[in-house]
Amino acid sequence: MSSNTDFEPKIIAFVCNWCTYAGADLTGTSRLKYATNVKIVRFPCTGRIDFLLLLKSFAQGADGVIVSGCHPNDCHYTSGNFHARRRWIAFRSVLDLMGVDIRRIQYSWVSAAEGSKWADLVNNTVADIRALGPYAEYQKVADYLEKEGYNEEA
Amino acid sequence: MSKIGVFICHCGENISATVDVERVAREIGGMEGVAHAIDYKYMCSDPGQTFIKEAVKKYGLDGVVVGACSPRMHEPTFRRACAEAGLNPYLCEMANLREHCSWVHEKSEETTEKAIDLVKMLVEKVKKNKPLDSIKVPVTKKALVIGGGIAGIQASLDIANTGHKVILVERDPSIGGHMSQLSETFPTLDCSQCILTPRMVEVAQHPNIKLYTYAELESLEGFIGNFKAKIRLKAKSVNYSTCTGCGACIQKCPVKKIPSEFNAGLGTRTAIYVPFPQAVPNKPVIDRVNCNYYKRGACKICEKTCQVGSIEWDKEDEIITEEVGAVVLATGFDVKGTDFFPEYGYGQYKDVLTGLQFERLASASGPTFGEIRRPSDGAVPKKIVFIACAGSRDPAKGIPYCSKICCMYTAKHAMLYQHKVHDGESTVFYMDIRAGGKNYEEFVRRAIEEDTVNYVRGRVARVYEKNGKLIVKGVDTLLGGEQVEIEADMVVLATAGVANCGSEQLAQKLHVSYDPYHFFAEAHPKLKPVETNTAGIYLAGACQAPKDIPETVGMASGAAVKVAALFSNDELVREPVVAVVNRLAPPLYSTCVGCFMCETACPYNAIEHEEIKGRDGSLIRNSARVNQGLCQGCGTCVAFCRSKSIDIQGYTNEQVYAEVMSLLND
Amino acid sequence: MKIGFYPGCSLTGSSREYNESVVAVAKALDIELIEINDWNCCGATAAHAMNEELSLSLPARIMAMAEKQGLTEVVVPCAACYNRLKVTQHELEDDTKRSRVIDILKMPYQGSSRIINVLQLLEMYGAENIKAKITRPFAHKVACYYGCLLVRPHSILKFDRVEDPQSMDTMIKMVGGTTLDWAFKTECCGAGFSVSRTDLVAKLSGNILKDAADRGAEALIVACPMCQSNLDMRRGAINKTLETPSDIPVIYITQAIGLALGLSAQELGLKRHFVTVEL
Amino acid sequence: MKKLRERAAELLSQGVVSLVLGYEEGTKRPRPLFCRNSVNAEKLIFDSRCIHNLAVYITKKELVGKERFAVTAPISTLRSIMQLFVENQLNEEKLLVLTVDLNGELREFTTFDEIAAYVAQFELKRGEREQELLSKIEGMTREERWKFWMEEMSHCFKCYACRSACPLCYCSKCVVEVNRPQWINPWPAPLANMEWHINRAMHMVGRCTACGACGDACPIGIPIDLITRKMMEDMAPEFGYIPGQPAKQGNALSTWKLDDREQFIR
Repeated sequence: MSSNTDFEPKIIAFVCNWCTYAGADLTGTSRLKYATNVKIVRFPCTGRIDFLLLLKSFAQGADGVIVSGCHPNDCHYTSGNFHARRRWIAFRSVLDLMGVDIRRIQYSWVSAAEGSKWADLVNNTVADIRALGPYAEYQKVADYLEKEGYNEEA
Repeated sequence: MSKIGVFICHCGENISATVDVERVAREIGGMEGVAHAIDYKYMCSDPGQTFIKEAVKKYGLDGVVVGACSPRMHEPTFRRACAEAGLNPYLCEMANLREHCSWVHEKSEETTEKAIDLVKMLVEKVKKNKPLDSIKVPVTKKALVIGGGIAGIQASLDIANTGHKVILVERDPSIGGHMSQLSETFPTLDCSQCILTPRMVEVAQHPNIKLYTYAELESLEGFIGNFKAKIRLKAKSVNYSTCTGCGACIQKCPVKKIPSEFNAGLGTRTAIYVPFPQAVPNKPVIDRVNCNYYKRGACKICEKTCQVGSIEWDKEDEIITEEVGAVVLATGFDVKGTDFFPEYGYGQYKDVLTGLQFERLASASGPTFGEIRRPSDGAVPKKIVFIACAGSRDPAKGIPYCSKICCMYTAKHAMLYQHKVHDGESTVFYMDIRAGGKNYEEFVRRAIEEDTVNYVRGRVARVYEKNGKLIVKGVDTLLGGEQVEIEADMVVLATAGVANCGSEQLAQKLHVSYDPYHFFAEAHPKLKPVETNTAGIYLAGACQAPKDIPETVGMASGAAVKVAALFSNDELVREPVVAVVNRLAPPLYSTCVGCFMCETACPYNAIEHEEIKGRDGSLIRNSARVNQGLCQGCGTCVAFCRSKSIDIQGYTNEQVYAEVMSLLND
Repeated sequence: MKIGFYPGCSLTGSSREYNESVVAVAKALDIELIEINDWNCCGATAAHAMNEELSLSLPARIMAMAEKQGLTEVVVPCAACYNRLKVTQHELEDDTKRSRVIDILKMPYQGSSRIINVLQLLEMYGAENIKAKITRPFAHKVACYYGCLLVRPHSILKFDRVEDPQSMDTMIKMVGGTTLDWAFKTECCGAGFSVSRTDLVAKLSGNILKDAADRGAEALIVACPMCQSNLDMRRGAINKTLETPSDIPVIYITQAIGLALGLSAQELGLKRHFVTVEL
Repeated sequence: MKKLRERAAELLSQGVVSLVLGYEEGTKRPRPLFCRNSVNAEKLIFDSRCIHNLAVYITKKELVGKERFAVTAPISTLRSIMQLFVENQLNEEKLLVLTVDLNGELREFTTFDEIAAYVAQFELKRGEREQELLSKIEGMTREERWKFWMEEMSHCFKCYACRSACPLCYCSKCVVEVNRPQWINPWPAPLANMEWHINRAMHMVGRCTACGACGDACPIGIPIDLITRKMMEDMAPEFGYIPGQPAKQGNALSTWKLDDREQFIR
């Protein structure tokens, strides 16, 4: 683990527009600081977040992923987060069965009022992923042949 | 190849202080498909917007990315600018360089690199954006106001006076709310009833207002401009069209010992009752929980008394449906009871009161006709202690916020007490005196200086009863932490203002957000204080946070203007962020195979079955179709679709895929 | 009915009568108390303020010993010990603290034993039995004094109401007594200054006694050796602070119950008090 | 078996159905028989070796909605048929389902409810092979599982036989054929293989009835049926359904409960 001190994890956050995106906005308005490693992709709702996007993130070199939306009962669309929660239960189970490292996906509920929770979530996740090290295991698989294919396509 | 224009904002120094904006513009300018990239001090300013408009024309841009603040702030601004320059507004996206980057990171290489990545991500997204047309929906020009306190009354009157219909729903048998319970109001000490009741009557008589008392919202479906509200009219057991409101039934009702809600439990009422003499409507309802007939099957004295035969024993709750275009939430607040305070006796001491109970004691229409008397023995208290911040500003009690009105009403209570009991002695224990407001500070000074109220800065640790007195043990923190012990005859707790009971359930029915204390959440703490995150639903008064009467009335008028503005057009333009099921050329017609998983997933019942038929009329396949009027654009269906046959405009699979890829492909 | 038993040092020294009455009442109610082997001090005295690791390790060892003996429930009559054990159990829910303490103890600790005080013991396992076995109703008007350690901090102990507890009152009413509604149930008796500032102890304990006396209490009922010794042993000093000297006896809840069950003053250790008990 | 042949011949000759989908003897094991006349009905067999899941054919556009046909279905096929009903893929009026019960009696079903009542008697259990392999996998650490599957997947050459054999893979355009964006590359490569199988498992959550057809179809014997089977077993208690008993209450993934587990959510 000592070799990971220089390692800057790449983390993508998939968040819903109404709660977590707004919560992260509040983190900004409150001028709370957090690590630069996380980049946010905005979705209308956690219900929109396709599990394939999470897989593609790891394939493309992400070391960790954050998925966050509204707390139960707070969904702007009533139940998108409940659907998402179920999908995540199943997805975690599939990944774990296949031996994918599910510690690298951090799920969370961050409301529009929880600016400081967002900062903590980012900082904690960055620390966790840093401790886990780069997700070389998955990226090694991704690099094989896949690069060729990608270039061809491009 | 795309021709995308990128505009990086300094936001004064808000972004440029930590992000090297020039480098961002330079590097993005080198990206494939980017035709033009600049940075400027204030992109949202008039000259800033002009830069965008000119660039759209000059370079023939087919996409715009503005790297500035949160899209939740200025997306509409920049999209409008693009539209004015002739570019489809949905080809404009924002990269959040302020809230998600410059404000949360220190100035560093990494911060600038993150900013570049964020802009890149949106450039890649915009490349996949498609021009979209706004969806136009008709607006039902009728408003629903929930809650008939001063906020609901004011909002209803203001909307009604613009010429639009209003439906006002009140849970209790009368409108009036907490304001009708108050004795006098700060800072002028004018009688609350005197200023409120004329407005209550105006509501009842207004041709544009339909009042439903003793009614609650059952459910709300639909969306801005097109809500469908189901309202439960609770059975009053009295026929209002024949009842004359003579009150004979009330006189004769044998069940007389029910604690009166209006008097905050200090007085009693009958089972058939009008909450207070000035009630609107001034006709009784039967409280079925306490009525002898409903409890035991016998009595019916009121029926015998009623000369017009208005009692309806078998009346059942009725549910009506109203179509409305906007909703104003004005459900108000509640105060904690004395039983919330273990240290002040768990509510077991009769002479420990809440501020609201003291209002009733001080009110001329109250149980003691305005004389301050102890509930326990009816004696006039000679020594009275007021405890401010009872529960409020106390994280240990789960109420870290300031209830805002207590400092003022406590000063008023002490003043009223001194006016009524000339030889009385009053003490106020306070944490800070918060008297911000026109003539407020002067009012408190008057209490202290003219009415000689003894203000002690400190907390009260304990109140207990001994020999008919209430022993108040506190501390005076201004005099070196001296312990203070007062033998009082009455203690009044300025208990915390909290969200009204049922507010959480109501919020969930309406799909509006609420804060950790169950107060409804405004869309923006400063700039959108009366809107909620749900379009078409507005807030008025203390259901958003504790507030005093002037502020409540101001907010109610604000909400009314929002509703009037919405109703000023026949059609409402909606964002085209909706789901679409693909349609293809024959023989495929659509890749949708009609498993209808999306149908169970949709929270809005927006998925319809469509039979795709060939030229000969034979059924080719069943496919899903989205009702664009009902779809709210959550996209849950999209993530469920195995064959990717359904997609959501504005967040298409191609767009989000491109975003994710751009973040990782170096 | 078998249950673990941690007497602690007070019960073997200054509060022997508490021990005697707990054991006698348990026996009368067919509860078998199994003393924890080789138990040690809970650290209630100085340790908990001076050294965090020590303050957690001492009670943790007691509970680890209990676990080793397979005791799933342990009754701790002394309120101070009860408080220390409960607080430690709570603190050790934290993984880092727990592993540190296990490291110090060199023994496994799960935190699985349930720690209960005497009132809980009587409530859970004795109530029905007590009702059936009352031979001499405890027909006295008494003031139940809980002190601070039994109910605070409420967030951890989760026992009874913090400002106006009721469990002892319920128990006394069950054996035929009447209880005062009074204000000093959880006021401080001054035990923290028991040695260093006896003048303060006298004043604080005096306030308690005075209110009980004013309201006509025949006795004070306690469940804490510290409270008992302050109110009883220091009565001389206390009386100097009071206008009217008080001769109200201070007895343990187990003694009151024991009397109702017909146990003798001798068995219950009632002769050991400084203020004569004639009930 | 005799009764089945007689009934099939009867159905065909009377014109009740125009096709009976069943099994006949093959070179090594029984193979599907598309029986369109009563003479051919003599070839029909039905025994424990008939495991080919014929439900895979009944959603084909050549059959669906055009004619009324019968299908002979052992218990695993019945489960697939039920799930297809749940997913609105079948028309009760155009389908007749035949099976032979444990007593050798011929049973006929025309509705979902009739099948459901019959299938309810049978509990879905792991077979010896599944038990052995799954307990081996369950005993592995995460790293071992990853290695195990990577090794297995490295043989996959993306023939998509698993997809073709599965009665529930009836999409007219599979996600690997979607190219805007190209979520999963269609050719064989370690990543594309892994993504395909994870994707297949996710698409099967709450739907798979563990007929095992995908595993049987795999030409190189990757135990891919275990992935969807294990998911079915694990998710059933989680989402409150009975494995192998599809119910018309909406798909497990597109419904939810307020108290769904969420301790993994921070």
